Amino acid sequence: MSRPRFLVTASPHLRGPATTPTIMWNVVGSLVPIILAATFYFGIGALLVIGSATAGAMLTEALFGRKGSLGDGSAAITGLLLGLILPPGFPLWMAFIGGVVSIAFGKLIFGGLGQNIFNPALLGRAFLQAAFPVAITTWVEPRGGWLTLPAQMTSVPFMGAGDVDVVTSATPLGLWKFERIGTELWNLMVGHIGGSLGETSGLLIIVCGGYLALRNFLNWRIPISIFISVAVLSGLLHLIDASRYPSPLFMLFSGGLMLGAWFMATDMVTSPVTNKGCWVFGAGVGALVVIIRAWGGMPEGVMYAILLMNALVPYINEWTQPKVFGTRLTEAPS
Amino acid sequence: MMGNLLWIFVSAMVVNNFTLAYFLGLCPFMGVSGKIYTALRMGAANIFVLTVASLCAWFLNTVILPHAPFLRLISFILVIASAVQITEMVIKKVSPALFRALGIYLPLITTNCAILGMALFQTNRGYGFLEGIFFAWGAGAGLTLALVLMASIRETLELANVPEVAKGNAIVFLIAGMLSLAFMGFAGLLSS
Amino acid sequence: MPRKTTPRQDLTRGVWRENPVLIQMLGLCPALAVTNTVVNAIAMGLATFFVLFFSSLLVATFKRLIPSEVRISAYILIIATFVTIVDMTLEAVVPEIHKALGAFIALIVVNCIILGRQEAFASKNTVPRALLDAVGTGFGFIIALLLMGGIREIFGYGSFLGFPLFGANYEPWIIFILPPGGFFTIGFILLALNWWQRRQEERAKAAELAEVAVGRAA
Amino acid sequence: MSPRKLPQAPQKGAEVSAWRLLATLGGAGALAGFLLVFVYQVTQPAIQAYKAKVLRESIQEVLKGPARWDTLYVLDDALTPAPPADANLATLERVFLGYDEAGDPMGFAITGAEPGYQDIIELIFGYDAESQLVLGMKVLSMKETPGLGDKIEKDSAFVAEFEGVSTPIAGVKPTRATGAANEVDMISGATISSRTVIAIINHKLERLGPMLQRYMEERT
Amino acid sequence: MPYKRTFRHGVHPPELKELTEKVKIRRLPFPDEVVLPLSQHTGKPAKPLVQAGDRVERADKLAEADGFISAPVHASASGTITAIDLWPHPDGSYKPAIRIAVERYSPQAARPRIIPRWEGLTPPQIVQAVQDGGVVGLGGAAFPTHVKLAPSKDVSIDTIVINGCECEPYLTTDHHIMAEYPERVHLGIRIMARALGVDRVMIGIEKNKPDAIEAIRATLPADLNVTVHPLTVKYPQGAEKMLIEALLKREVPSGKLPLHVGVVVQNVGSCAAIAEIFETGLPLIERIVTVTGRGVAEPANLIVPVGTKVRDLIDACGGLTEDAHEVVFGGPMMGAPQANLDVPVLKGTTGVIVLSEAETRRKESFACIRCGHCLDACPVFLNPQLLGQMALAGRYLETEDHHIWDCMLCGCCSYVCPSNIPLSQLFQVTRTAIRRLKTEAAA
Repeated sequence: MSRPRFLVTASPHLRGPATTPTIMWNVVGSLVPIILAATFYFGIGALLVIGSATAGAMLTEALFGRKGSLGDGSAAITGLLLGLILPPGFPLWMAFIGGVVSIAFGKLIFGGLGQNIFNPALLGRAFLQAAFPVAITTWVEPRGGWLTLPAQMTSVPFMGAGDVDVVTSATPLGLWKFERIGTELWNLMVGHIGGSLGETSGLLIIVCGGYLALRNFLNWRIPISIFISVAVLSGLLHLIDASRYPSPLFMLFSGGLMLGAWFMATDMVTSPVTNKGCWVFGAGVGALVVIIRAWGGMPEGVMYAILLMNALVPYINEWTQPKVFGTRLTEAPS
Repeated sequence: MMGNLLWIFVSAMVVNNFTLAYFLGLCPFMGVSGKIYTALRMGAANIFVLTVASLCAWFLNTVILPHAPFLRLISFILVIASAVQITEMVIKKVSPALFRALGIYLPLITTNCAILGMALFQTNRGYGFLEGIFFAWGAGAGLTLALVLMASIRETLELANVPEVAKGNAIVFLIAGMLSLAFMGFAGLLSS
Repeated sequence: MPRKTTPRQDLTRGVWRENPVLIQMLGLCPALAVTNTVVNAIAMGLATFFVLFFSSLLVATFKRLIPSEVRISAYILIIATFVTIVDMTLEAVVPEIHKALGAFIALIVVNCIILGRQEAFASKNTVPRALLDAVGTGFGFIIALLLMGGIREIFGYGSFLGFPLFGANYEPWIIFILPPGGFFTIGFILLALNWWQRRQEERAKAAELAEVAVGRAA
Repeated sequence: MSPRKLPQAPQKGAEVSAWRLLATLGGAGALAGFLLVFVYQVTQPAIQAYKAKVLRESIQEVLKGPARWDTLYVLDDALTPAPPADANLATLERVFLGYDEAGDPMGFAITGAEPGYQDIIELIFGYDAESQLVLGMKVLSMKETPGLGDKIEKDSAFVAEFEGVSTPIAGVKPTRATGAANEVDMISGATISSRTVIAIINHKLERLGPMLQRYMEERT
Repeated sequence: MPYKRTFRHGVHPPELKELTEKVKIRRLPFPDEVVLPLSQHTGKPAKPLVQAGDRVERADKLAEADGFISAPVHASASGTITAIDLWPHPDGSYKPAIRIAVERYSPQAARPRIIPRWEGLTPPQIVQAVQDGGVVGLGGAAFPTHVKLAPSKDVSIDTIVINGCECEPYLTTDHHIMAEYPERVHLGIRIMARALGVDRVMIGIEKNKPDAIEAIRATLPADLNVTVHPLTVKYPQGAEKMLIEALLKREVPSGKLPLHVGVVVQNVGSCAAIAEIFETGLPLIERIVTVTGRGVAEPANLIVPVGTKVRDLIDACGGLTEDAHEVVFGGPMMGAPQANLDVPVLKGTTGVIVLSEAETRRKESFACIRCGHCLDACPVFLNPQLLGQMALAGRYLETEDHHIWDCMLCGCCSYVCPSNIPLSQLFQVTRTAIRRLKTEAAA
C-alpha cells in the first residue's frame, strides 16, 4: 500500500470558509475605524478607556476561561465594545472593572463562549451604570489638547476623583429629554456631539456594520428591524406631539442606537437563531428603546432594551422554530 | 386617575418588580422557574390570588381595621388564606379544568410573602379599591414576567455547560441579579 | 420521627451546617431585601430571632394541646402575634430603623424558616431542645444576614456599621445596595461556598487515596 | 430531660372533636388578642409621639420655626379648620398654617407625593400664599438612587435652592441658569428626581394655591 | 420564468467539477479481481446462487433478490469464484461478498440472451425485467429501481422527475452520462413512462452543465411530454424532496415518500441502466465513476465493472499524489470515507474522491455561538443548532420532538458551521442512540 493510512472522518468532507475566529476577528477589525473616530473626537484618553476595558476583559478570559479561548477573539470584542459605550474621561480603573465583570459574569459564569444569555459588554456597562451612576453619566468635554487627560480618568483605583472641576457636556438625548433642545442632524451623523466613545458617528457605524452584514457575519435583519420599529413608533409619536417626541431621524442617529443595533443586538450568541426571531427581536428592541426614551427615567435606553430582549431570546427562539419541511401545506397532486 | 392607575400597574410590574426589586415571592421564583409551562401556570395562579388578597385587604382596611390596627397582620393572613381556600373550593366545583391547571399552586402561594407583601404595601400606600386591584394585577404580571423569563433562561441553560461551582442556586441568583439589572432600565417610567 | 440528635447538635446545626438561608434557601426575602446596611441586617436578624424563639417556646409548650388538624393555623396565629408585637415595639423604640425595614418586619410572618422550625422541630420536641434549635437557627439567620449586610455595606457605602472604612474619597459601588446587588451578593456567597465545598471534597478524596496508597505500601 | 421520653406527635386517626379544634383556636386567639392589646397600649404613645415629632420638626424646618400652627382640612375646594364631625379625618387632605411669635401667619406647610425615578417621593414644603414664594422644602421619604437621586434630600445646596423661590418653579441646568426668581438648579445626573420634586410642588400649588389665597383673604 | 427553479435554504459549496468536467468517459481495463458484496442496495442483501470454485461468465446472475425490496447481483467479469466471505465494504464494515478472479485474455462476452422488446411488455413485466437486471438507484442511495416503478394502487403518479442535478461537488458522472449518452437516458425515460403509465416527465439539471442540458434538449423525443428544466446551482438540489419542490412546488410530507405527492424520481444513471437492459440485454454490471480530487494524478470519468477495487481505479488514474489524504466514496458532502483501498466500487458508487491534506485539514472546533447559519442552510428547515446542543448534552430522545428523523444528513449544517461542530455526524449518532434506547426499552 502506497499510503498505509487515510484519514477517516464523518461527512461532509468540505467545510465552509467562515470560522468562529474569522467572524470574531472581522468584528474586531470593523471596530477599528470606530475606535479611531473616537480617538479623533475625544483624544488619546479614548484609547486608554477602550484599552483598559479590553485589558480587563482579556485578562479575565485568560485567567479563568477555557484554555486557548483567548484566540477566538470574543473576549477582545467584548472589551472593545464595552470601551466604546463608556463615556470619555471615564476613570480607567472602573473601565477595567467593567471588562472583568463583562467576561466573568457576562460570559464565563454561563460556561464560556456561546453559552451566555446576556450580551457581556452591555451587562458590564449595566453593572457600571448601577455601580457608579455619577461617573458614567459625566460626559466630559474634551478640552485642552489631543493628549490631555481629564483628571478623574486617572484616579486611584477604588477612589473617586474628589472634587475635580470638569467641564461636562450633554448628550443630544439628554438635551432633548431634559431641556427639549434638539441637535442638528448632520452633527449627529458625523459624530460632532457629546456621548459615549463609540456612539458618535452614525454614518461610520453604518459603514462598518454594513461590511459585516455583507459578509454575513451579522444578521442584517436585526438592525433593519430595529430601525423600522424605532422609525415607525417614534414617527407616530412625533406626529402626535412634535414638541415632546423628537423626529425619527433624530431617534435613529442619537445615542447608542446605531452602535447598539449593528454591534450589540447582533451579537450572535445572545440574539435569536431563527430569522423570524431576529425580526421579532429587533422589533422588540426598537419598541423598548422608544418606550424608555419617551417615557422612562433615562434619556437613553438602547442598552436596557437589548438586555431585556436578550432575556426574551430563549422564548423567541422557541416561538419561531422553523416549520419543518413537509409539515407545511402541500399542493395536492393534480 | 387613569394615569395614576397606569403608573401603579406599570410600577408594580416592571419598575419595582416584586421579585426583582422587592425580593418578594422568591421561593416560587427559585423553585418553580425550571420549566416555562409550570412558570406560566404559577404566574396565573399568582395573579388570581393577588386579586383575591387585594379585595380582602381593601375590605378589612375599610371595615374592621380602622378600629383595631393591631389586628392587621393576623386578620390579613387568616382572611386571605380562608378566601383563597374558599375560592379554591368554588373553582373545583365550577371548573375542574381550571382547578387542575392552577389548583396545586394555590395552597403554595397563599402563605407566600408576595401576597402578604402586596396587601401590606397596598395598606401602607393607602390605595383605594381600584388602585388596589391595579396594584395586585401589576404585581401579579410582574411576578409572572420574572418567573417566565427565568424559566426560559433556565431551560436554555440546561443545554449549556455551566461551571460546576456555579451550578444550582448560585447561577440562578446571578441571573436574577442580571434580570434585575436589566429591569433598572424601566426606572422612572411614566414619572412626571 | 425526629432524628436522634444531641442537644449540642440541636444548637449548632442551624448556625452553619444547615444554615437556613445559605444552605436551605429559606427566608430569602428578608435576607435580600433589608441587608443593604449592617444595622438593618442586625435589626431584622434580631426581630426574626425574637419571633422564632418565642414561637418555638409556645409551640413546644402547648404542642399536646394543639390538634394536628388546626396546627398550622395555630402556628400562624402565634407567629403573627409575635410579629405584630415586634413590629409595634420597633416602631416605638427605634422608629428610624422601623422606617428603613418597612413592611418587611410584618413579612416575618411568612418567613418559611419560622413556620418550618415549628412544623419540623418545635412541635415534636421538648421545650429546651426546641429553644436550643430556635437559638441555633436564629443565629444562623443572623449570621447569614450579617454576611450579606457586611458585604453590601462595605462595597456599597465603604463603611461598616456606619463607620467609614476607606476614607472620604472612596468611590462606593452603589450597585451593592441596589436590588441587583442583593442577588449578586448572595450569588457570590453561594459561589464561594460551592468552591470551598468542592475543595474540601477533593481534599478528602486525596486523603483517602493517600491512605490507601500507604496501606498498600505497608 | 431524658431523650427516651420523646414527645408523641399529635395522634392521627382519633377523631378530634370540632369543639376542641374551636377551643384551641379560640384560646390561641384570645391569648393573641390579649397580648396584642397590651403591647398596643404600651407602644402606641411612643409611636404617636414620634410621628408628631417628625411632623413638628418638618414643619419647623420648612416654615423656618413657627411658634405654633393650625391644621386645616381641604373640603369641597376650600380650607376649613373644623370639618364636620362625620368626615373621616384620616382620609382628608391636610395643610398646616404656621404662625410666628406675634401670631401672624408665616405660611403654609403642605405635603405632597408623586412617583420619582424609583418610587414615590414624599415631601413637605412651606409656602407663602401672599408673595407666592416657597419657603423651604424637605423630603420625607424616597427611594432614589443613592449618591445620585438621593441628593434631593442630602444635597443641602439643592434643598437651599427652594428657599424663597417664586412659583411656579422652573428647573434648569446650572449651566443655563438665567437668574430668574423662579429658577431652581437641577442636580446634574439626577434630573428626573429633581424634576419630580419641582413637579410635586407645582402640581400641589396649582390645585391648592387658589384655596390658600382665598383662605388668607377670608381670614383678614 | 418568474418562478426561480430551486428550493429554499441550502448551501453553495465550491463546485470543483473542473477537474473532470471536460474529460470524456473512458473504459477501464478489466482488473484482476472483482469483489461483489451481496448488499449493494437498500433493502435485504441478495442470496448467493453460486459457490466458491464455480466458473461464471460476465452478466451471469450470482445472487438473487431476497424479496421485493432487494436486487440481484450479477457477475461483472468472467472468471472463477474464489470465495464468498467477508470483505471490506464501503460503509466501513466487513460484509459478505463474492470474489471473482478475473480470467486473463477472456473476451468478457456475456452468454447470448434474448433481448426483450419493451414495447411489447406489460408494466408488471417491465418491472420484473428491471428487477432481474439488478438496477438500483445510481445516484448514491441505491434504492432498488423497480420498487419505484411499481407503486401501490392507492397512490396515483402523475409525474416522473429525472434527477440530473448532481449537486455534490467534484462529481461529473451524471453530467457525462447526459452529455454522452442522451439517447440512452431518453430510452430509459420512455420505458419508465410506460411502466408507470405517466406521460409527464421533467428533467432537472443544474445550470452548471450547459453541455448536458444542450445534449438532452437536442435529443428530446417529440412524441413524449418531456421537459428540461435548468436549475439553480445549489446543494442539495439533487435531494429528491428538494428537486420536487424546485420543479413542481410540491412538498413531500414529513415522513412520506415522493410517491405521496404523485411523483417518482429517478437518477439519470438509472434511466441509462434501464435502457441498457432493453438495448443490450445486459444487467447492471458496470457503471460510470468519477475518480477525482486533488489527491489523484489524472482525474477521469471511467466506465468500470461493478466490484472493481478502488486501488485499481486510482492506479488507472495515475495513482495518488503526495498529499493525498482522504479517500471518499460518493460526493464530499455526504460520501463515506474509506480507510482501505481494497473496497470495491458498488452499483451506487458515484465517484471516488481523493482529497488533499489541505482540503481535509480539520479545523479546530469551537463552542456553538448560535449564529443561526445552520438554520439558514438546512433544506428541511430543522433547527440543527438546538438538535446539536441536545445531542451534545446526551438528551437524545428529546430530539425526536424536534424532527431528528426528517434530517437527510445532507451535511449543509456541518458545512456552514463556523464553529466546526460536526452536526450531521452528531445526528447520525443520535439516531443510532435513539434506536438503541428504543430497543432496550422494548426488551
